[in-house]
Amino acid sequence: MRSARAIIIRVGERLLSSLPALLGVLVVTFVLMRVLPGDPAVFFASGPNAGQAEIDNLRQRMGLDQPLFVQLMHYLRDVGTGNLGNSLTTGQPVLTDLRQRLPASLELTFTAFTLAVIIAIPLGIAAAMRPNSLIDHGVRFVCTLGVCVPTFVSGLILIFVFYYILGVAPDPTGRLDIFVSAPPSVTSFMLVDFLIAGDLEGWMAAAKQLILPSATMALFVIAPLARITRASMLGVLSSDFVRTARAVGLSSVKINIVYALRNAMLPVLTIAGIMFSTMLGANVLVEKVFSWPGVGSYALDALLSSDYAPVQGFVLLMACIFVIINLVIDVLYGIADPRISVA
Amino acid sequence: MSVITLKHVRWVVASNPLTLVAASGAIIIALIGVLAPWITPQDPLATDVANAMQPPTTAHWFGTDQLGRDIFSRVVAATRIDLAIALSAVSLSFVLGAVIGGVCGYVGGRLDRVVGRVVDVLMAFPLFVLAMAMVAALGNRVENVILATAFINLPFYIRFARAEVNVRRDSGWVEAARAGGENDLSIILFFLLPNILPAMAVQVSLNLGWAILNAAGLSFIGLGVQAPTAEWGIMVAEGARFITSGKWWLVAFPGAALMLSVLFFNLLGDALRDILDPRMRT
Amino acid sequence: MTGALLSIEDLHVSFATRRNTVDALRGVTLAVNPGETLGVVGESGSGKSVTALAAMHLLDRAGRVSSGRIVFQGEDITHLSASALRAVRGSRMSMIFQNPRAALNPIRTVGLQIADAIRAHRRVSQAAATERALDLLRLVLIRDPETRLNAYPHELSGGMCQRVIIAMAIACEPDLLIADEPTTGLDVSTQKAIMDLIAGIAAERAMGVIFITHDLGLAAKYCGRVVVMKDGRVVEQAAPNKLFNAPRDPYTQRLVAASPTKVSRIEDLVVEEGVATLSRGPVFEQAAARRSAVVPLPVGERVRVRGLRRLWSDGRTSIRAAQAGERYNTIGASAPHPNPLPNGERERAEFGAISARPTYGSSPLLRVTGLTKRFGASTAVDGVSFAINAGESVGLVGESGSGKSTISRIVCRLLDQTEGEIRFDGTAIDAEPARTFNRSALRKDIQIVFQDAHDSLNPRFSAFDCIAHPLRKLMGIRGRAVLTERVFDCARRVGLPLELLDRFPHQLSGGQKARVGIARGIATGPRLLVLDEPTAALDVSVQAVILQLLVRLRQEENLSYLFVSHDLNVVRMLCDRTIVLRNGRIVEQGRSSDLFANPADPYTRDLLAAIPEFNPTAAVEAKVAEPAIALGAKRQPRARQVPSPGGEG
Amino acid sequence: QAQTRAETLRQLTGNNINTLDPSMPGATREAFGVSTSTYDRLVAFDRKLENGVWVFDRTKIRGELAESYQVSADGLTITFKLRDAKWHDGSPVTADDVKWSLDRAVSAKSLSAGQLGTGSLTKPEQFKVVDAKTFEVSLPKPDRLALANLATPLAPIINSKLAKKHATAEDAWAQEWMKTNTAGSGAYVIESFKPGEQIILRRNENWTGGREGRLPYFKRIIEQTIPEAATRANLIEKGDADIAIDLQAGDLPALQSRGKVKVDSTPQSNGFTMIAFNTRMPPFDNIKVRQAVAAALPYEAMFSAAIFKRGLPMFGASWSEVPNGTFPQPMPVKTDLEKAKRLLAEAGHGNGLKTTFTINVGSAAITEPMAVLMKEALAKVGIDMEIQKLPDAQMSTAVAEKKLAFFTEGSSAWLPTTDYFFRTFFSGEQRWNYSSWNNSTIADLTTQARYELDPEKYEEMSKRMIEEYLKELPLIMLWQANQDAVMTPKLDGYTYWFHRQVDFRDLARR
Ligand SMILES: Nc1ncnc2c1ncn2[C@@H]1O[C@H](COP(=O)(O)OP(=O)(O)OP(=O)(O)O)[C@@H](O)[C@H]1O
Ligand SMILES: Nc1ncnc2c1ncn2[C@@H]1O[C@H](COP(=O)(O)OP(=O)(O)OP(=O)(O)O)[C@@H](O)[C@H]1O
Ligand SMILES: [Mg+2]
Ligand SMILES: [Mg+2]
Repeated sequence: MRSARAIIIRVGERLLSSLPALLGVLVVTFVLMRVLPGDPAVFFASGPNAGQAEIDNLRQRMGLDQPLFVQLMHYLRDVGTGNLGNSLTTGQPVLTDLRQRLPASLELTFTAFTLAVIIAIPLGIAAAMRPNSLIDHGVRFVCTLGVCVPTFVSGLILIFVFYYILGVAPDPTGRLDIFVSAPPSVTSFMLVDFLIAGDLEGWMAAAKQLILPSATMALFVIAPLARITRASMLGVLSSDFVRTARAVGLSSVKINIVYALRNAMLPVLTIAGIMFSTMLGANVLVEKVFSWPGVGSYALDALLSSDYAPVQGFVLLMACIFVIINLVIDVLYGIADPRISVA
Repeated sequence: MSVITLKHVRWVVASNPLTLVAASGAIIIALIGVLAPWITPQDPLATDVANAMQPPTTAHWFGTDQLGRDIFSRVVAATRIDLAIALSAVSLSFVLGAVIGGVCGYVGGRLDRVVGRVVDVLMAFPLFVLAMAMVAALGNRVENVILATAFINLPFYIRFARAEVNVRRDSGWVEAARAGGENDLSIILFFLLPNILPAMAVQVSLNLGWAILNAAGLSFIGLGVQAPTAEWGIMVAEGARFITSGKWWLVAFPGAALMLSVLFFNLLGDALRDILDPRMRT
Repeated sequence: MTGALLSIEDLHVSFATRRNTVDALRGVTLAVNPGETLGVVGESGSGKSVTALAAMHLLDRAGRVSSGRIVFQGEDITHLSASALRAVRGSRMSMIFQNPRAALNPIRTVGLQIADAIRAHRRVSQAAATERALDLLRLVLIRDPETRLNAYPHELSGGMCQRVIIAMAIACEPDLLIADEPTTGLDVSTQKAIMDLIAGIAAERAMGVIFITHDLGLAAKYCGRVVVMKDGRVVEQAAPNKLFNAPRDPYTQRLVAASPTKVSRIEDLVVEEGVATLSRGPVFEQAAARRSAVVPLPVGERVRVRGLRRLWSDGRTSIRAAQAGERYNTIGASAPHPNPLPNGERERAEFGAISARPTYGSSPLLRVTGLTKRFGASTAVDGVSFAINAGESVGLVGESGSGKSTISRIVCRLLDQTEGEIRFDGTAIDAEPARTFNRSALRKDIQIVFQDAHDSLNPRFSAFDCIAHPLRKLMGIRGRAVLTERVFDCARRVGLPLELLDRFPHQLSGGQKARVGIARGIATGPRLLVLDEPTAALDVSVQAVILQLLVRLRQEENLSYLFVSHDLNVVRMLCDRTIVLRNGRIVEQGRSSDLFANPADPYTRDLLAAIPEFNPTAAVEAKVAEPAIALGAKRQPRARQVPSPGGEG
Repeated sequence: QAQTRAETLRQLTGNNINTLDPSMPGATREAFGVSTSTYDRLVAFDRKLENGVWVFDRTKIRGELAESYQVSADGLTITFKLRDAKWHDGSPVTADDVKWSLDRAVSAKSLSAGQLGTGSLTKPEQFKVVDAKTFEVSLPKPDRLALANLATPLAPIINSKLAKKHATAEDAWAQEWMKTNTAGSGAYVIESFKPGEQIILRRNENWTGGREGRLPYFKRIIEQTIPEAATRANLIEKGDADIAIDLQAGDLPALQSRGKVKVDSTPQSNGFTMIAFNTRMPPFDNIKVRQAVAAALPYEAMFSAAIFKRGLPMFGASWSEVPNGTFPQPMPVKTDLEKAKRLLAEAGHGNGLKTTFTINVGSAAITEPMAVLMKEALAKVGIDMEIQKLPDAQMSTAVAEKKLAFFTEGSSAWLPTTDYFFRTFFSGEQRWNYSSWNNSTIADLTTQARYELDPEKYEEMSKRMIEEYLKELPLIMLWQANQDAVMTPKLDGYTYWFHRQVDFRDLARR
């Protein structure tokens, strides 16, 4: 079997080879942010009666008075030493902000993703089992409906219906009901922390908060996931080895689950990985609508106020996650598919 | 794959009732888009503050908005601009992506590696944030919304075209074209690209809906098309603010228009896939 | 056929496709007795696989048994329930397929897959099943079975995969084994090993076998009785010796004739019916005539032909229908080669003349000196030198990967050589890099026909466009009328029915596509035509027609050929001289007749020996003489296996 | 839990609280709001009832950390007597702390220096410790805003011993530390602070700075950031939250009509929404063009469509002589298209002109409808107006750099005196001079009025400033929008403060 060492070497190689891309992301974001016509110093010096002196002072403190290239070099040096600068919007180091907010985003995305997978894969399989049947068309139609509504609309409608009218959902104001005390932070994932603390009531409260936003996000990815599943399953079901399995008389459960499904999941795995990182980067609007204290809404606020550091930090973070997810998928794929040579 | 007989199209349509719905829906939307100026009952821009926020009546089928403008007229008028945004954004990324990807896939080597790296960089970006930043940097005009939408789509098209061209690059008919006296450029433009067109057409159709949604998302953040242009995304984003006050018609009608068009484009993409490639249906 | 293990009675199977319904089987009747090995042969698309799959109830979702019966061990299994079927499949009747690698689950170890097959029918523990799987691997003679048990399919060679599949198929000791082209895609020696294995196991267990192939040699060697299929029907069945020595059905005759043997000549390959291929007369008759053409379209295609004909008669086709319609008659009337497929004494004489022709001219048309091509570190072609004279046909043979295609692409200026000199008609064409050779005046003088006819045609070009392309591009012909004239002319010369010109590649059969490729190759009137395995992807019968076409063209156009193939029989028949290539080096070259008669190099001798040869009489003799195969066969099944239909048993 | 809920106030806001130090450059208004409760200042404004709603009273200043204060007759010295107060850490508040705090305010690079400067508080030398409980501020001139400035959130009194512990060589005033920590004596103590999410405050049980020394009602305050206005409205209406002051004007009629909430509305008497011209940029350097635009604007329609008439119009007055010296006050501008056309023709733009009108993303809910109506109205007199919407940061940059020709903004003055308004908004090069209007008359008048102690002369000067403003019309005042505080019906004591934030100390639940 593949040795752990080979996997580690492969992981290392992949990480190394993604460094140029990360550097590219850094530089591009940096330049892009400077191209934005807004001047953060002006924006943030706009307290009552702030004058040119305040602006200049702020500009100097932010190093904005230096030539662009020098700024970039300083920035790269800072990033190299783990300093992502300070956010003017929150007044905190970006790294701290991101560290605090990333778990919220991850938890939300993860829940949404799990939800989507749980729904989409059985639907996709059902559709593939009877191609061109009513089920197939129905699945396709229903899934497609989900992609048609902008997330901010579906989010607001869900809030309106489930919170305001029906009153079954908790107030859409973040990760935890404000009157429920948060669990001692171990992993920063509410659901996990509550479990560790053994507080089931708290767990329920956190889970309830998650339902609406994650459903909003999930709606958007169910369709592509179901599609891929269906296509991949169809392909596998008509493949030679499934025919062989049939020819030797394996039971349909064995054929469909052990033979077809496992193979069909391989391409789904790849797509799902890409989808996860896209979701993480694209849940800006959902976070906004649900007041979710995640990195997306953080970046959005920063972007609109030309607050460079948080945006740069956010993009870098997303790029890193993108790399990591790809890597994880890669490794998973390598484990799931013996044809991929690990070395 | 290349010739689509009428009969085949009919078969596809018959085998999947949704296709017919999607096709006719898309045609109707396109027609509305083309005919918009002639079928709006009222000037979509004319305000009438005295009659603001009226629920649907016979005079205003879809009610009026905050400025007393006729929502029906605005929804109709918006069809054109939204189609224009979607079509031009997608065709821009399609054309650029196909050419860049095509050249890279064909030439390979260092160029391919460099472009591949750049595409990697782009893919690693949180794309919606990138679009926001672009519109913020360039100003929120229709052109820039289009540009941003096209840009964040570009890496996917490049990859797609690259991969498609790459698998065909060594095929016999490309060699045959060279033996027949074609040079590299004309092989890319007149042989390879036309061949990957059907596969990309499906992508295009699916992307049309996505482009509309993207524009709507930008509008929600305030970075969409500028006022007073009637555009579904803006109307939905503005209307969404009034859901709580019970002014449902502000969001419902433009929302429905947006949703239906995205739905039709998506279903149409599926249909195209069926028509263009009977074997591979995803 | 009472007491038959499996009997199929008047079976009709149809497929609902996107366009229409395809009748794949139109009344197949056959039976296999317990312990008997039944061979099924026939051209591609004749319904061999569909018959087997129907028996196993493994047809595609689109396929349907519309009438007929399938009786297995006395039980009608035509409409068996899914669960009952599962009990039959694997335990009483099993099947193995072509392309063994794809037939195994790529992400499951072979041991587990065999164990799965066992546990599907036997209530045994996983450990016991694994134990049994190991036994089976030993039985199918896999070396080092303990390790292989945990191997994934991709870690095994094709032959080993096929052995694993056989192990799975016989895991529950079925009474019938259906083998659908189990050796296609495997090399010659593996092919023999696998076939011997199947035969041995069948003999040992008195298992009935249906063996599907289109290699008559194999069928003759391993089968007690052979069924010939065509167009979804069984046209003839008999013991192999009888069948191949005295075929009754015209199709069988043609099949037998088209299979090259060590001694056959091109003109021997095809019998009468081939003549009808050529386009002549009015459109409708022509389409009707196609039904009996040498290259029969698969059933599905035929329906399309009808559709097209309707289009034609509607006058709706884009190919200038009216214009073309007229032309048919004139062509028919004034065609320079009204009967281009040779079948008379005249041709035979001419062929003789060709092979007897001495070396032409003093300065060769093409001279290649010290040609070397490296891909990175590996050397694909290593210092190859040869020459081709005007009008001469030179064969290039060698095993797969020996550099044949590389040489032909370099000669054609589609690829740059690393070293070496290439002179064409005295001009050093190696000076012009391949990338810009399209501008060279000599471009139109060197043309190529590719190995895979389908792959070599632009899917978006109609046959007409494919042929017209070099004319437009290299000859600068722009005028519609002139172009059409020239394209029609080319099509006519390769015997391509003109109404097919409007079709796109996917609407053409393999043979037709090959002709389009050749028509394109000769369109510019080249002096040297490189043919890179032009018949590799084709049926024997189609191959025969194409080979004859090549002979005729060469004669008419005074073409020089560089003919690449790994089928030595073909090269022997077609080429004046032969070059034997191995690992990019020439091991031997010389006049074909001499080389094949007295191969000097041991490698050439090996190549010649490995030819999967078909010699009806010899085959039957060999089979009879063959001793019982290993595996400690205790019974003497062979004697029973041949139902001795008055043969020379 | 029910118990705590009853004693907890939950406020919702759309914005971030980004610092605990109100003087930090970039501090948000919400941060000022929080700091009012965590820090005490020497003095505080009083409040009064106006139309049933409490409103701050600029004219009455009472002691906060000071027990009493004394202004010398010449107006040059202010002496403060400190209360017996304790810092949050329990140590006593001394005059040394006050000096350190005010020294910090005028010396450190922060927002405070600029603000206090408007009250002639500029140098540490002005601050003197008399004894442990007595403190003196001296002024170069009798500035009418000196005391008032000490009542703003930018003059917090800081526990200097605690702060100095966190000062460093580069950061002598502990600015870094104070962003996320407090060193105050205010009514509330920070329990937890998550910037951009929420802040939780706990009542300081030792606090004595309130009116009549009373403790605030609420034991706990939660201020949460909820970006979606609709969600904020939902929460209040459902009773899940207690108060929000930044809902959309458009939602209010519906909210009020359903009757589940109480709405306290007050015009922002120290603020205004206006349309600014860049008086140095063509075509608006021409007074006639500005007047033409003023005559073309659809005031009524804008007022009702943009803010649903929730505010005090600053247009449509009919006086010809300035009636009084308050500013802003309704101006005699009205829609008169004929006049507009005539003026345009006189200005040489008879065949129309093109211009771009800029609004920002953050205020688009209000300004976009306004802009659309303006576009339509201006088109009628031949002005082709394009609407440009900029992200807030870009807008402020462009405004500060004076690159915008024609735009809308809202602003407010903390210390609303007429001279302060004119000084801030109509002079110099600072960004608040939206129309880049420099007028020597105004410059003279503001310098004089600042130190003018005679109310009548001051009133006279104010009228002259307003006259000058009306003549040149550098910008068009539109209205003072309402501050609509939406709260659960049981909530009492809400006060409109000059900094436009909720002061938690005022509130109680019935
Ligand atoms: N799934 C299918 N759908 C439609 N037509 C089919 C399908 N499978 C087979 N056919 C048609 O049935 C006919 C018989 O096919 P079959 O595969 O049995 O041929 P074959 O004799 O096995 O050929 P080969 O030697 O190439 O394997 C062909 O015309 C083929 O086109
Ligand atoms: N583009 C290429 N890059 C690297 N190696 C190549 C390339 N083309 C061919 N080769 C290698 O060169 C050798 C000769 O290949 P070539 O295709 O000429 O063989 P061939 O004799 O035509 O084989 P076949 O009978 O399978 O067609 C092979 O080892 C092949 O792997
Ligand atoms: Mg077959
Ligand atoms: Mg080859």
